[in-house]
Amino acid sequence: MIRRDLLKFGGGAAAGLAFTPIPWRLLGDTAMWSQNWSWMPRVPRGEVADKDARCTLCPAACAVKARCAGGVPIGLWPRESALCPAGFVAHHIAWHPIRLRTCLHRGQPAKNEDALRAASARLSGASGSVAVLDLVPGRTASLLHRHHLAKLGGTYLVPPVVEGATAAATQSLLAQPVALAAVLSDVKTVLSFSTPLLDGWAAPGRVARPNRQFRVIQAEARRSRTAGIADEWLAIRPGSETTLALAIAHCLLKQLSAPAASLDRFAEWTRAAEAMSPALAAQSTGIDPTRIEKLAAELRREPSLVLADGDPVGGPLGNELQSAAAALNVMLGLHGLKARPAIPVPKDWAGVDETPISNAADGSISLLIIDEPTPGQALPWSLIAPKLAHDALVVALTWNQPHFAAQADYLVPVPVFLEAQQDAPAPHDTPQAAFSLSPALLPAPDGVMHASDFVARLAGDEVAFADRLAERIKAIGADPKELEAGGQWIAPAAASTLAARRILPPGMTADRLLAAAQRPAEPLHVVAHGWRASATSPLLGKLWQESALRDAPRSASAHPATMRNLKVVVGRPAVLDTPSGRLPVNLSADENLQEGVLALSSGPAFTQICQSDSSGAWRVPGAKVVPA
Amino acid sequence: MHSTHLIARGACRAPLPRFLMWIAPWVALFALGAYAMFLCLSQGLFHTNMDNRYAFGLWIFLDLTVIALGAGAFFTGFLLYVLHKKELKAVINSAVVIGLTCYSGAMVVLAVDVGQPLRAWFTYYHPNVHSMLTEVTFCITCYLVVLAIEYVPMLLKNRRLKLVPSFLVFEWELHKLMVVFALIGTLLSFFHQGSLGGLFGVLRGRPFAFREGLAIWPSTFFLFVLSAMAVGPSFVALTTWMVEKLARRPLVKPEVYDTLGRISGKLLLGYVFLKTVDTLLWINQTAPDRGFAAHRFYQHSAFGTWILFAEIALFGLLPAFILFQPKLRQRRGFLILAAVMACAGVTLNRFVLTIQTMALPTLPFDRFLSYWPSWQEFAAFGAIAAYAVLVYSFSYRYLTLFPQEREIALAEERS
Amino acid sequence: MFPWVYGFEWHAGYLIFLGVFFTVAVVVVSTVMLALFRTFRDFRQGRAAQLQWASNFHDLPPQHRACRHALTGELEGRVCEQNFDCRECTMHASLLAKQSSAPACCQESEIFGMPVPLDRYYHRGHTWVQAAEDGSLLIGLDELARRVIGKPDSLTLPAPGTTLVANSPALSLSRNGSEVRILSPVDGAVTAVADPGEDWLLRVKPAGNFSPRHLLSGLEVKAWYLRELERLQLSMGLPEGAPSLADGGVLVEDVASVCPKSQWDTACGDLFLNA
Amino acid sequence: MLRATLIFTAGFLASLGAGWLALPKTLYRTEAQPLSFNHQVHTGDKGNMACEDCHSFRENGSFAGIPKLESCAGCHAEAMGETAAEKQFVANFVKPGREPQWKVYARQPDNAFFPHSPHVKAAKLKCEKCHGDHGKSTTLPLYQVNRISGYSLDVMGRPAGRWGLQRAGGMRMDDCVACHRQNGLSHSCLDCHK
Amino acid sequence: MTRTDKASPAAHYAMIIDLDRCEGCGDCVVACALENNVPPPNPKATPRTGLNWLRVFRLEAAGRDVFLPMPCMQCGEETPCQSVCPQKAVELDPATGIVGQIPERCLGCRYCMAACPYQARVFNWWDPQWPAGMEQTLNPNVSVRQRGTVEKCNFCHGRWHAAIEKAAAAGGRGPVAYTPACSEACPAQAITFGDLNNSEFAALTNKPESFRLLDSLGTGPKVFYKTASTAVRAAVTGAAKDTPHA
Repeated sequence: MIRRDLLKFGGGAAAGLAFTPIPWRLLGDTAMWSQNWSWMPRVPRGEVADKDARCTLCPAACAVKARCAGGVPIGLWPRESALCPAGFVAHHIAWHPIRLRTCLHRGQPAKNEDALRAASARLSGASGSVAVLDLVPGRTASLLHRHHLAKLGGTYLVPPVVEGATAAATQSLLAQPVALAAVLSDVKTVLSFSTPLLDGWAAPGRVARPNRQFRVIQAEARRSRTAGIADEWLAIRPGSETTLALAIAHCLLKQLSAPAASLDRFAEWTRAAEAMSPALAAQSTGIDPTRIEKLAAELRREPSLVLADGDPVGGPLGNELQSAAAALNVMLGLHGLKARPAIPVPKDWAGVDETPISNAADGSISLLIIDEPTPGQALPWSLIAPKLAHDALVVALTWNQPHFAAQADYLVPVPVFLEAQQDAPAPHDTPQAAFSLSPALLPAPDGVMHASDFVARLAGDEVAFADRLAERIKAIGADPKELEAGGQWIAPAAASTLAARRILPPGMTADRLLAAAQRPAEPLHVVAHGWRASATSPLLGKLWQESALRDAPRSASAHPATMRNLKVVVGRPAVLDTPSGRLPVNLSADENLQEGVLALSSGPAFTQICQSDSSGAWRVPGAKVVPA
Repeated sequence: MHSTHLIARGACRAPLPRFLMWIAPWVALFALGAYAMFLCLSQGLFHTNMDNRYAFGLWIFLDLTVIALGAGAFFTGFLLYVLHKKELKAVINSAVVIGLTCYSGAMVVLAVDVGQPLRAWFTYYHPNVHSMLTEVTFCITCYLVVLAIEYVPMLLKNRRLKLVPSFLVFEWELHKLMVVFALIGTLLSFFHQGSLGGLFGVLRGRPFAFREGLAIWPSTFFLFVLSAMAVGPSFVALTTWMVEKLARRPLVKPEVYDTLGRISGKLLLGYVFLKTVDTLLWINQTAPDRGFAAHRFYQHSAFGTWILFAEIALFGLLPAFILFQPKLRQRRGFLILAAVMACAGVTLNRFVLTIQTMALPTLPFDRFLSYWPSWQEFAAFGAIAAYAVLVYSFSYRYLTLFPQEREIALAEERS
Repeated sequence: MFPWVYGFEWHAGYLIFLGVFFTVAVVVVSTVMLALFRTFRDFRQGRAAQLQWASNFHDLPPQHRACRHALTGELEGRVCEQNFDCRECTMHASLLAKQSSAPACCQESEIFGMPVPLDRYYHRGHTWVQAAEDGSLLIGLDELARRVIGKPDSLTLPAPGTTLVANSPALSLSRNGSEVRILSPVDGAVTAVADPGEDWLLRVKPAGNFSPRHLLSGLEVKAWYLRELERLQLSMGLPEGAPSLADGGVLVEDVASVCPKSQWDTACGDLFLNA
Repeated sequence: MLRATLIFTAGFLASLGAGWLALPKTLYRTEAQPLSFNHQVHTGDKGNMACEDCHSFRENGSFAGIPKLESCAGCHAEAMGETAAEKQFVANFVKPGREPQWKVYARQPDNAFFPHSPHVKAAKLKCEKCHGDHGKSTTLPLYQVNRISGYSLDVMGRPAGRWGLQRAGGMRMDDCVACHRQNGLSHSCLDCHK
Repeated sequence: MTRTDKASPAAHYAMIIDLDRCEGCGDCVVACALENNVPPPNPKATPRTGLNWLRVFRLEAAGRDVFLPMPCMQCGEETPCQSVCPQKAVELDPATGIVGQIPERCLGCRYCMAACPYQARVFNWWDPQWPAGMEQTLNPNVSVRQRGTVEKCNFCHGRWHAAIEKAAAAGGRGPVAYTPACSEACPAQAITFGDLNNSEFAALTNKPESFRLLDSLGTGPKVFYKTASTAVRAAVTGAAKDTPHA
């Protein structure tokens, strides 16, 4: 009988329950709970205030308005001109998942002092010398590195110039030794050889449509973002940019007046140009001769500029092309190129001068210190490896953990953007040199050490970077208060007119130009392109992972015909197999590409597999695509 | 008191081991599906392959189909209690069990399909009366209660429960009032079957699915009700035939099949006619007025015009014709074939309205997208099918679903 | 949903929608409540047992619900609609009037070797009633029932003083695992219980004057017994070729021990009208 | 039959008791404030300060809410009165400069946007209208959080069975909507939700 | 809801997007995600399951790439999503004309996503997660949505709230002017935002070269597109049959 009683009691309780608030409160409160889960983040509650600041991730040094909540920056908004997508979310670097926060020795946690001790031990060692590879030259920290290296007797290495390569190449042709900047606002037409002019070059604000007063003719093998929105896209065969440049020079020679003839090495240049007639060039570039002649006439008719800068990930386009572009600029009257005055430096900071990494002697470096302060830099290890001695110690002063994790013995964390007062690298595309500071809005995590302090301590100099920065500001004569408030010191423009002394740099012969022009394209020509700022914040995944606006990293595309003879099925995972490494890619077909071209969108991964060829361009010889 | 005393006297059922053998695979499928549902509820709906374009996927399509097939419950009840078609007394219990399992299964899947099931009661507390989904939610839950109430008498007639006097008397009194529940069931089902169709007919933003109609109800509202009523009896006949095959003994008299077939045939013919009229109206007037030429809906390879022909002619007209002819209808093979085709026709109609609507682009620069459900989606619905079969198997074993079974057995014994 | 909830709109559509919902809810709930109320009322009025019997009777297959006049061939194939309660049956009343006098037949009769005394009335549930001199009634199991049940494992008799209702279970016995309930033929209160060995089981004081209108007597009993033997054979489902009673065998003394358990359970169910 | 109804009603009463008496007590978790603060002393005749002196508006119109430690430390660098609470405040918070982690009664959920300036500056509402007589309280009331939903009692839900115990004023959605309705102001979802 | 606020008349915010200026740089997409606390992509997210309140479509017209930013159109007439939401989680706000999506009321049935002709609604398929510490950089004026709810562009309604608070601080009332994140971020000023009630902004919308997408469906969208090139307009409105790729 008990069981039946229990059932009756239970029935009564259940009936009564409906008349109590228990079921209704449970319904209500569980629904409220579903909007208030403990693992959901809470929004900050402090005062929302804007603070004027400067973004110092790249030479453009855009003016930003840092919106802060309770003192923590929650967004960077444009103040004067526009920002690039990374500019909005640069404040996320401090919390980026790959951010390096503690010193690592071969993956094991260590202390900065251990790295210092190991480095100074290696310094006192006999063989080889110390070198600092500065991935972002032109900052105050760079000047300090060169100053300390003078004391240590080391060399200051800089990566090959990618953005601003044409300006650098033209610089060596000038009469007066002055830094050059390509200024787009002074030209009517820009012929760009595979340069991501409208896509990643510093501030989109300056090249966005309404401010753009110049026509863009993009000569590129791939229908890149710039090619898609340029006024005209010359779909040339891969690697045939130099041929086109020489063909244009050929036409210009016929229509050109005498003055350029007086430059030395002009004969060498004419010998190379004459050899490349438009008809001959048409076969290898795929552009019909009449278009080449019309193009040359267009360039000559109004002030125009020829650009051959590379892609931040794809690397420089080769010395021959850069010299050809520089020569064309000289023939066209150096329009759009301005002398850029240097930013004053304190007198007692004399230091060694910059040596491009390719010029360093092989096996000469026993202690290499790499300074990688901000995201967006990529350098193939194949450029560095031969320069190191067999037992070289590599210390990477970097903001992130994975890039040099495999190669560096020590990884030392450095303060990132907004964690310490830092200045922007020297601008490369504005006529006037400018100096600007990013404020310190965030507390730097402990265990973080400024890169220049590390090198200073090595050289026995105990002055902290902040004081050095103040010293420099005093030398420049700018008002520190105004700089902290997001102001910018601009050097007075140098009034000198430019005159070219020669048309080809020493050592650049006609045969090298013609050889580069006729170099047979590899069976599979890998054209890498990347997006310099993709590593700034995980939120940028909105552009390539959660939308098809930008190509996702490791996505490759080729012409359907190429896909067929690569015997690879679209959608099936595939691997880009190269002599120096394998890279998993996901393939897609794109009719706009030329045959035999594999357009690869990639971040730093490409730099692991590419090599620098004789002309300094980053190529992937002998690449094959195989199903995974 | 061992288990034979749960089975009604005179009903010979399989011995327990064989019954366990029969339910074992279904229990396994149920467990797998329950795990899939747990994954979706505890971690999130990324376990399905649905995305921002395919907001509705396999689950909504199968929900619509299962509820359309479950319409046998309300329509058989309506025919029996209101139109007094006495021979359907033989299948009413089976129809109610099918209806209950279909509806409760659909509700469970909807609870998993919804992103925040804890807030499901918001639709009651803050109803938006203009939305067809509010109407569906209200009516399906009410009708689920009515079905449960219709299931209670069967439960109370179980041999063990019958011994409790109050149960049997309550069952007797409730059975006398069953006509009230049949009427309410018909009212509720008319509205929610219709609103399930209205769900897609009102979508101004989806010209493929949008239909003009009567007052606030698009034409798909009435087409869905009619098709559900047409397919209900066929599905009841189909399930009864399957149970007879599994039980290897006749359970209902032949005229039951004939009645179900006849009614289903007549309604199916009416449905096909109205569906054709509606489609022509849609092709020539509704879609073009809204700036979408109807042929563009069928230019994508996956869903060509064959799907329209299959839905209306092959699976609509043909079964209607078979069920309409008494000669053909007598042949059990033809009747079952027609029933299967009718069910397939309604399933295809639901598929077209859910999946094809999602697949077609509305913006000129958007693309036709396809979608393939994940294993979790299949498993979750497998669990619902398994749940339905299990509930039906246990009901068939321990409750009397087919009152004529004993009578037929004795009659056969005599001959 | 309710006027005090944020977002309640006082528009026609809103009110109609909620109106329909609430009416449907009220109708469903009130119908269930009505059924519950009627159940309580039935219990209070004591009609529960009779309703239980009506519900069980409703579930019997038509073959087991043959009318008493169909047994004797007067009304061919008629199925009883009155739950075997001929007292209210109009058809029975009219047939009785036609039969002026019941022919008195011999006291003793024997069917297939089974003694069936005709001096008493028989209930379709195989119990017999005999009016004793002092006005009380004796109730016992008839011969067919005794043979089918044989020696029951347990027998539970109602204690003296419990009231019996016609056609509702009076006593129950169980044999090899399955339980059988014997229906009471009359209304009345149990006055005495027989000690074992007696051929009667209960002595009952009838409620009101006892009328045997719904019980079988005389010629009907013989026709009824023949039909019951045939029914027993059907529900036992003997395999085709086995010797059936029709070719002259005598029902074995204890059927339960012979026939397999499930068939015996079905047979008892049919015989004693336990749906 | 009687015995059955007796047991049934026993069950019925048991669940009623659980619902109306046990639930209100167990549903809310009470948390203590970091220290007991006496509003009466500050706003009464002793301190005669106005609400705005501590709970002030910033210049850009946003509301500063609970004052930070340094505005308290302005007067309380040293213990001014003799109450134990103030000594404890100065010793544990002012001296070490540790910010007290107040549990804010009026903390609206993240999805609700309540700007003070339209209500206080434009509509000229008194603080008591919503916060009740919190300004005259001598001790801080217990901070009650709903165990399931995690919202404070002052902001979400009326506790059944706690008549008389709940504080005056109204910072719940119903109170806001009622006030907006009385003053003919719009109260559509986006007005207050973010 | 009932429009009883006599004091501040309704605003009808609208947006004009100049297709000739947009070059697909993605500033607007990042700024929108930053302003509205949209979580960074889940490792398994794809363009079809991603959370983007504003998507930029890429088309080809006359051989050149054309980019089309697609926020929510804030449909004014017969708002498709509002009429289908079973529990009124979607509401055309009478004060601003913005179609509000209240995540606390949304139970994730996704019927509004099926109803929207512009597919401008996205669903939280995953639990939103931020790298450790990054939740300090969330925008206080916007709440974080839970997994299982739908979300959409609401013309940066958090900024409308901030503008209302600032106006009230100065004692003002009435419709406020503010700029949504995408309009502020665009390097080419391709996105102009304004109130249809003030005449010169409204005049911009009825210029011949400005048009609306799918206005044959009669949902009254409030985002106007503008282009001088007939080829671009044909590609966008589907007159010409280009091969679209999303």
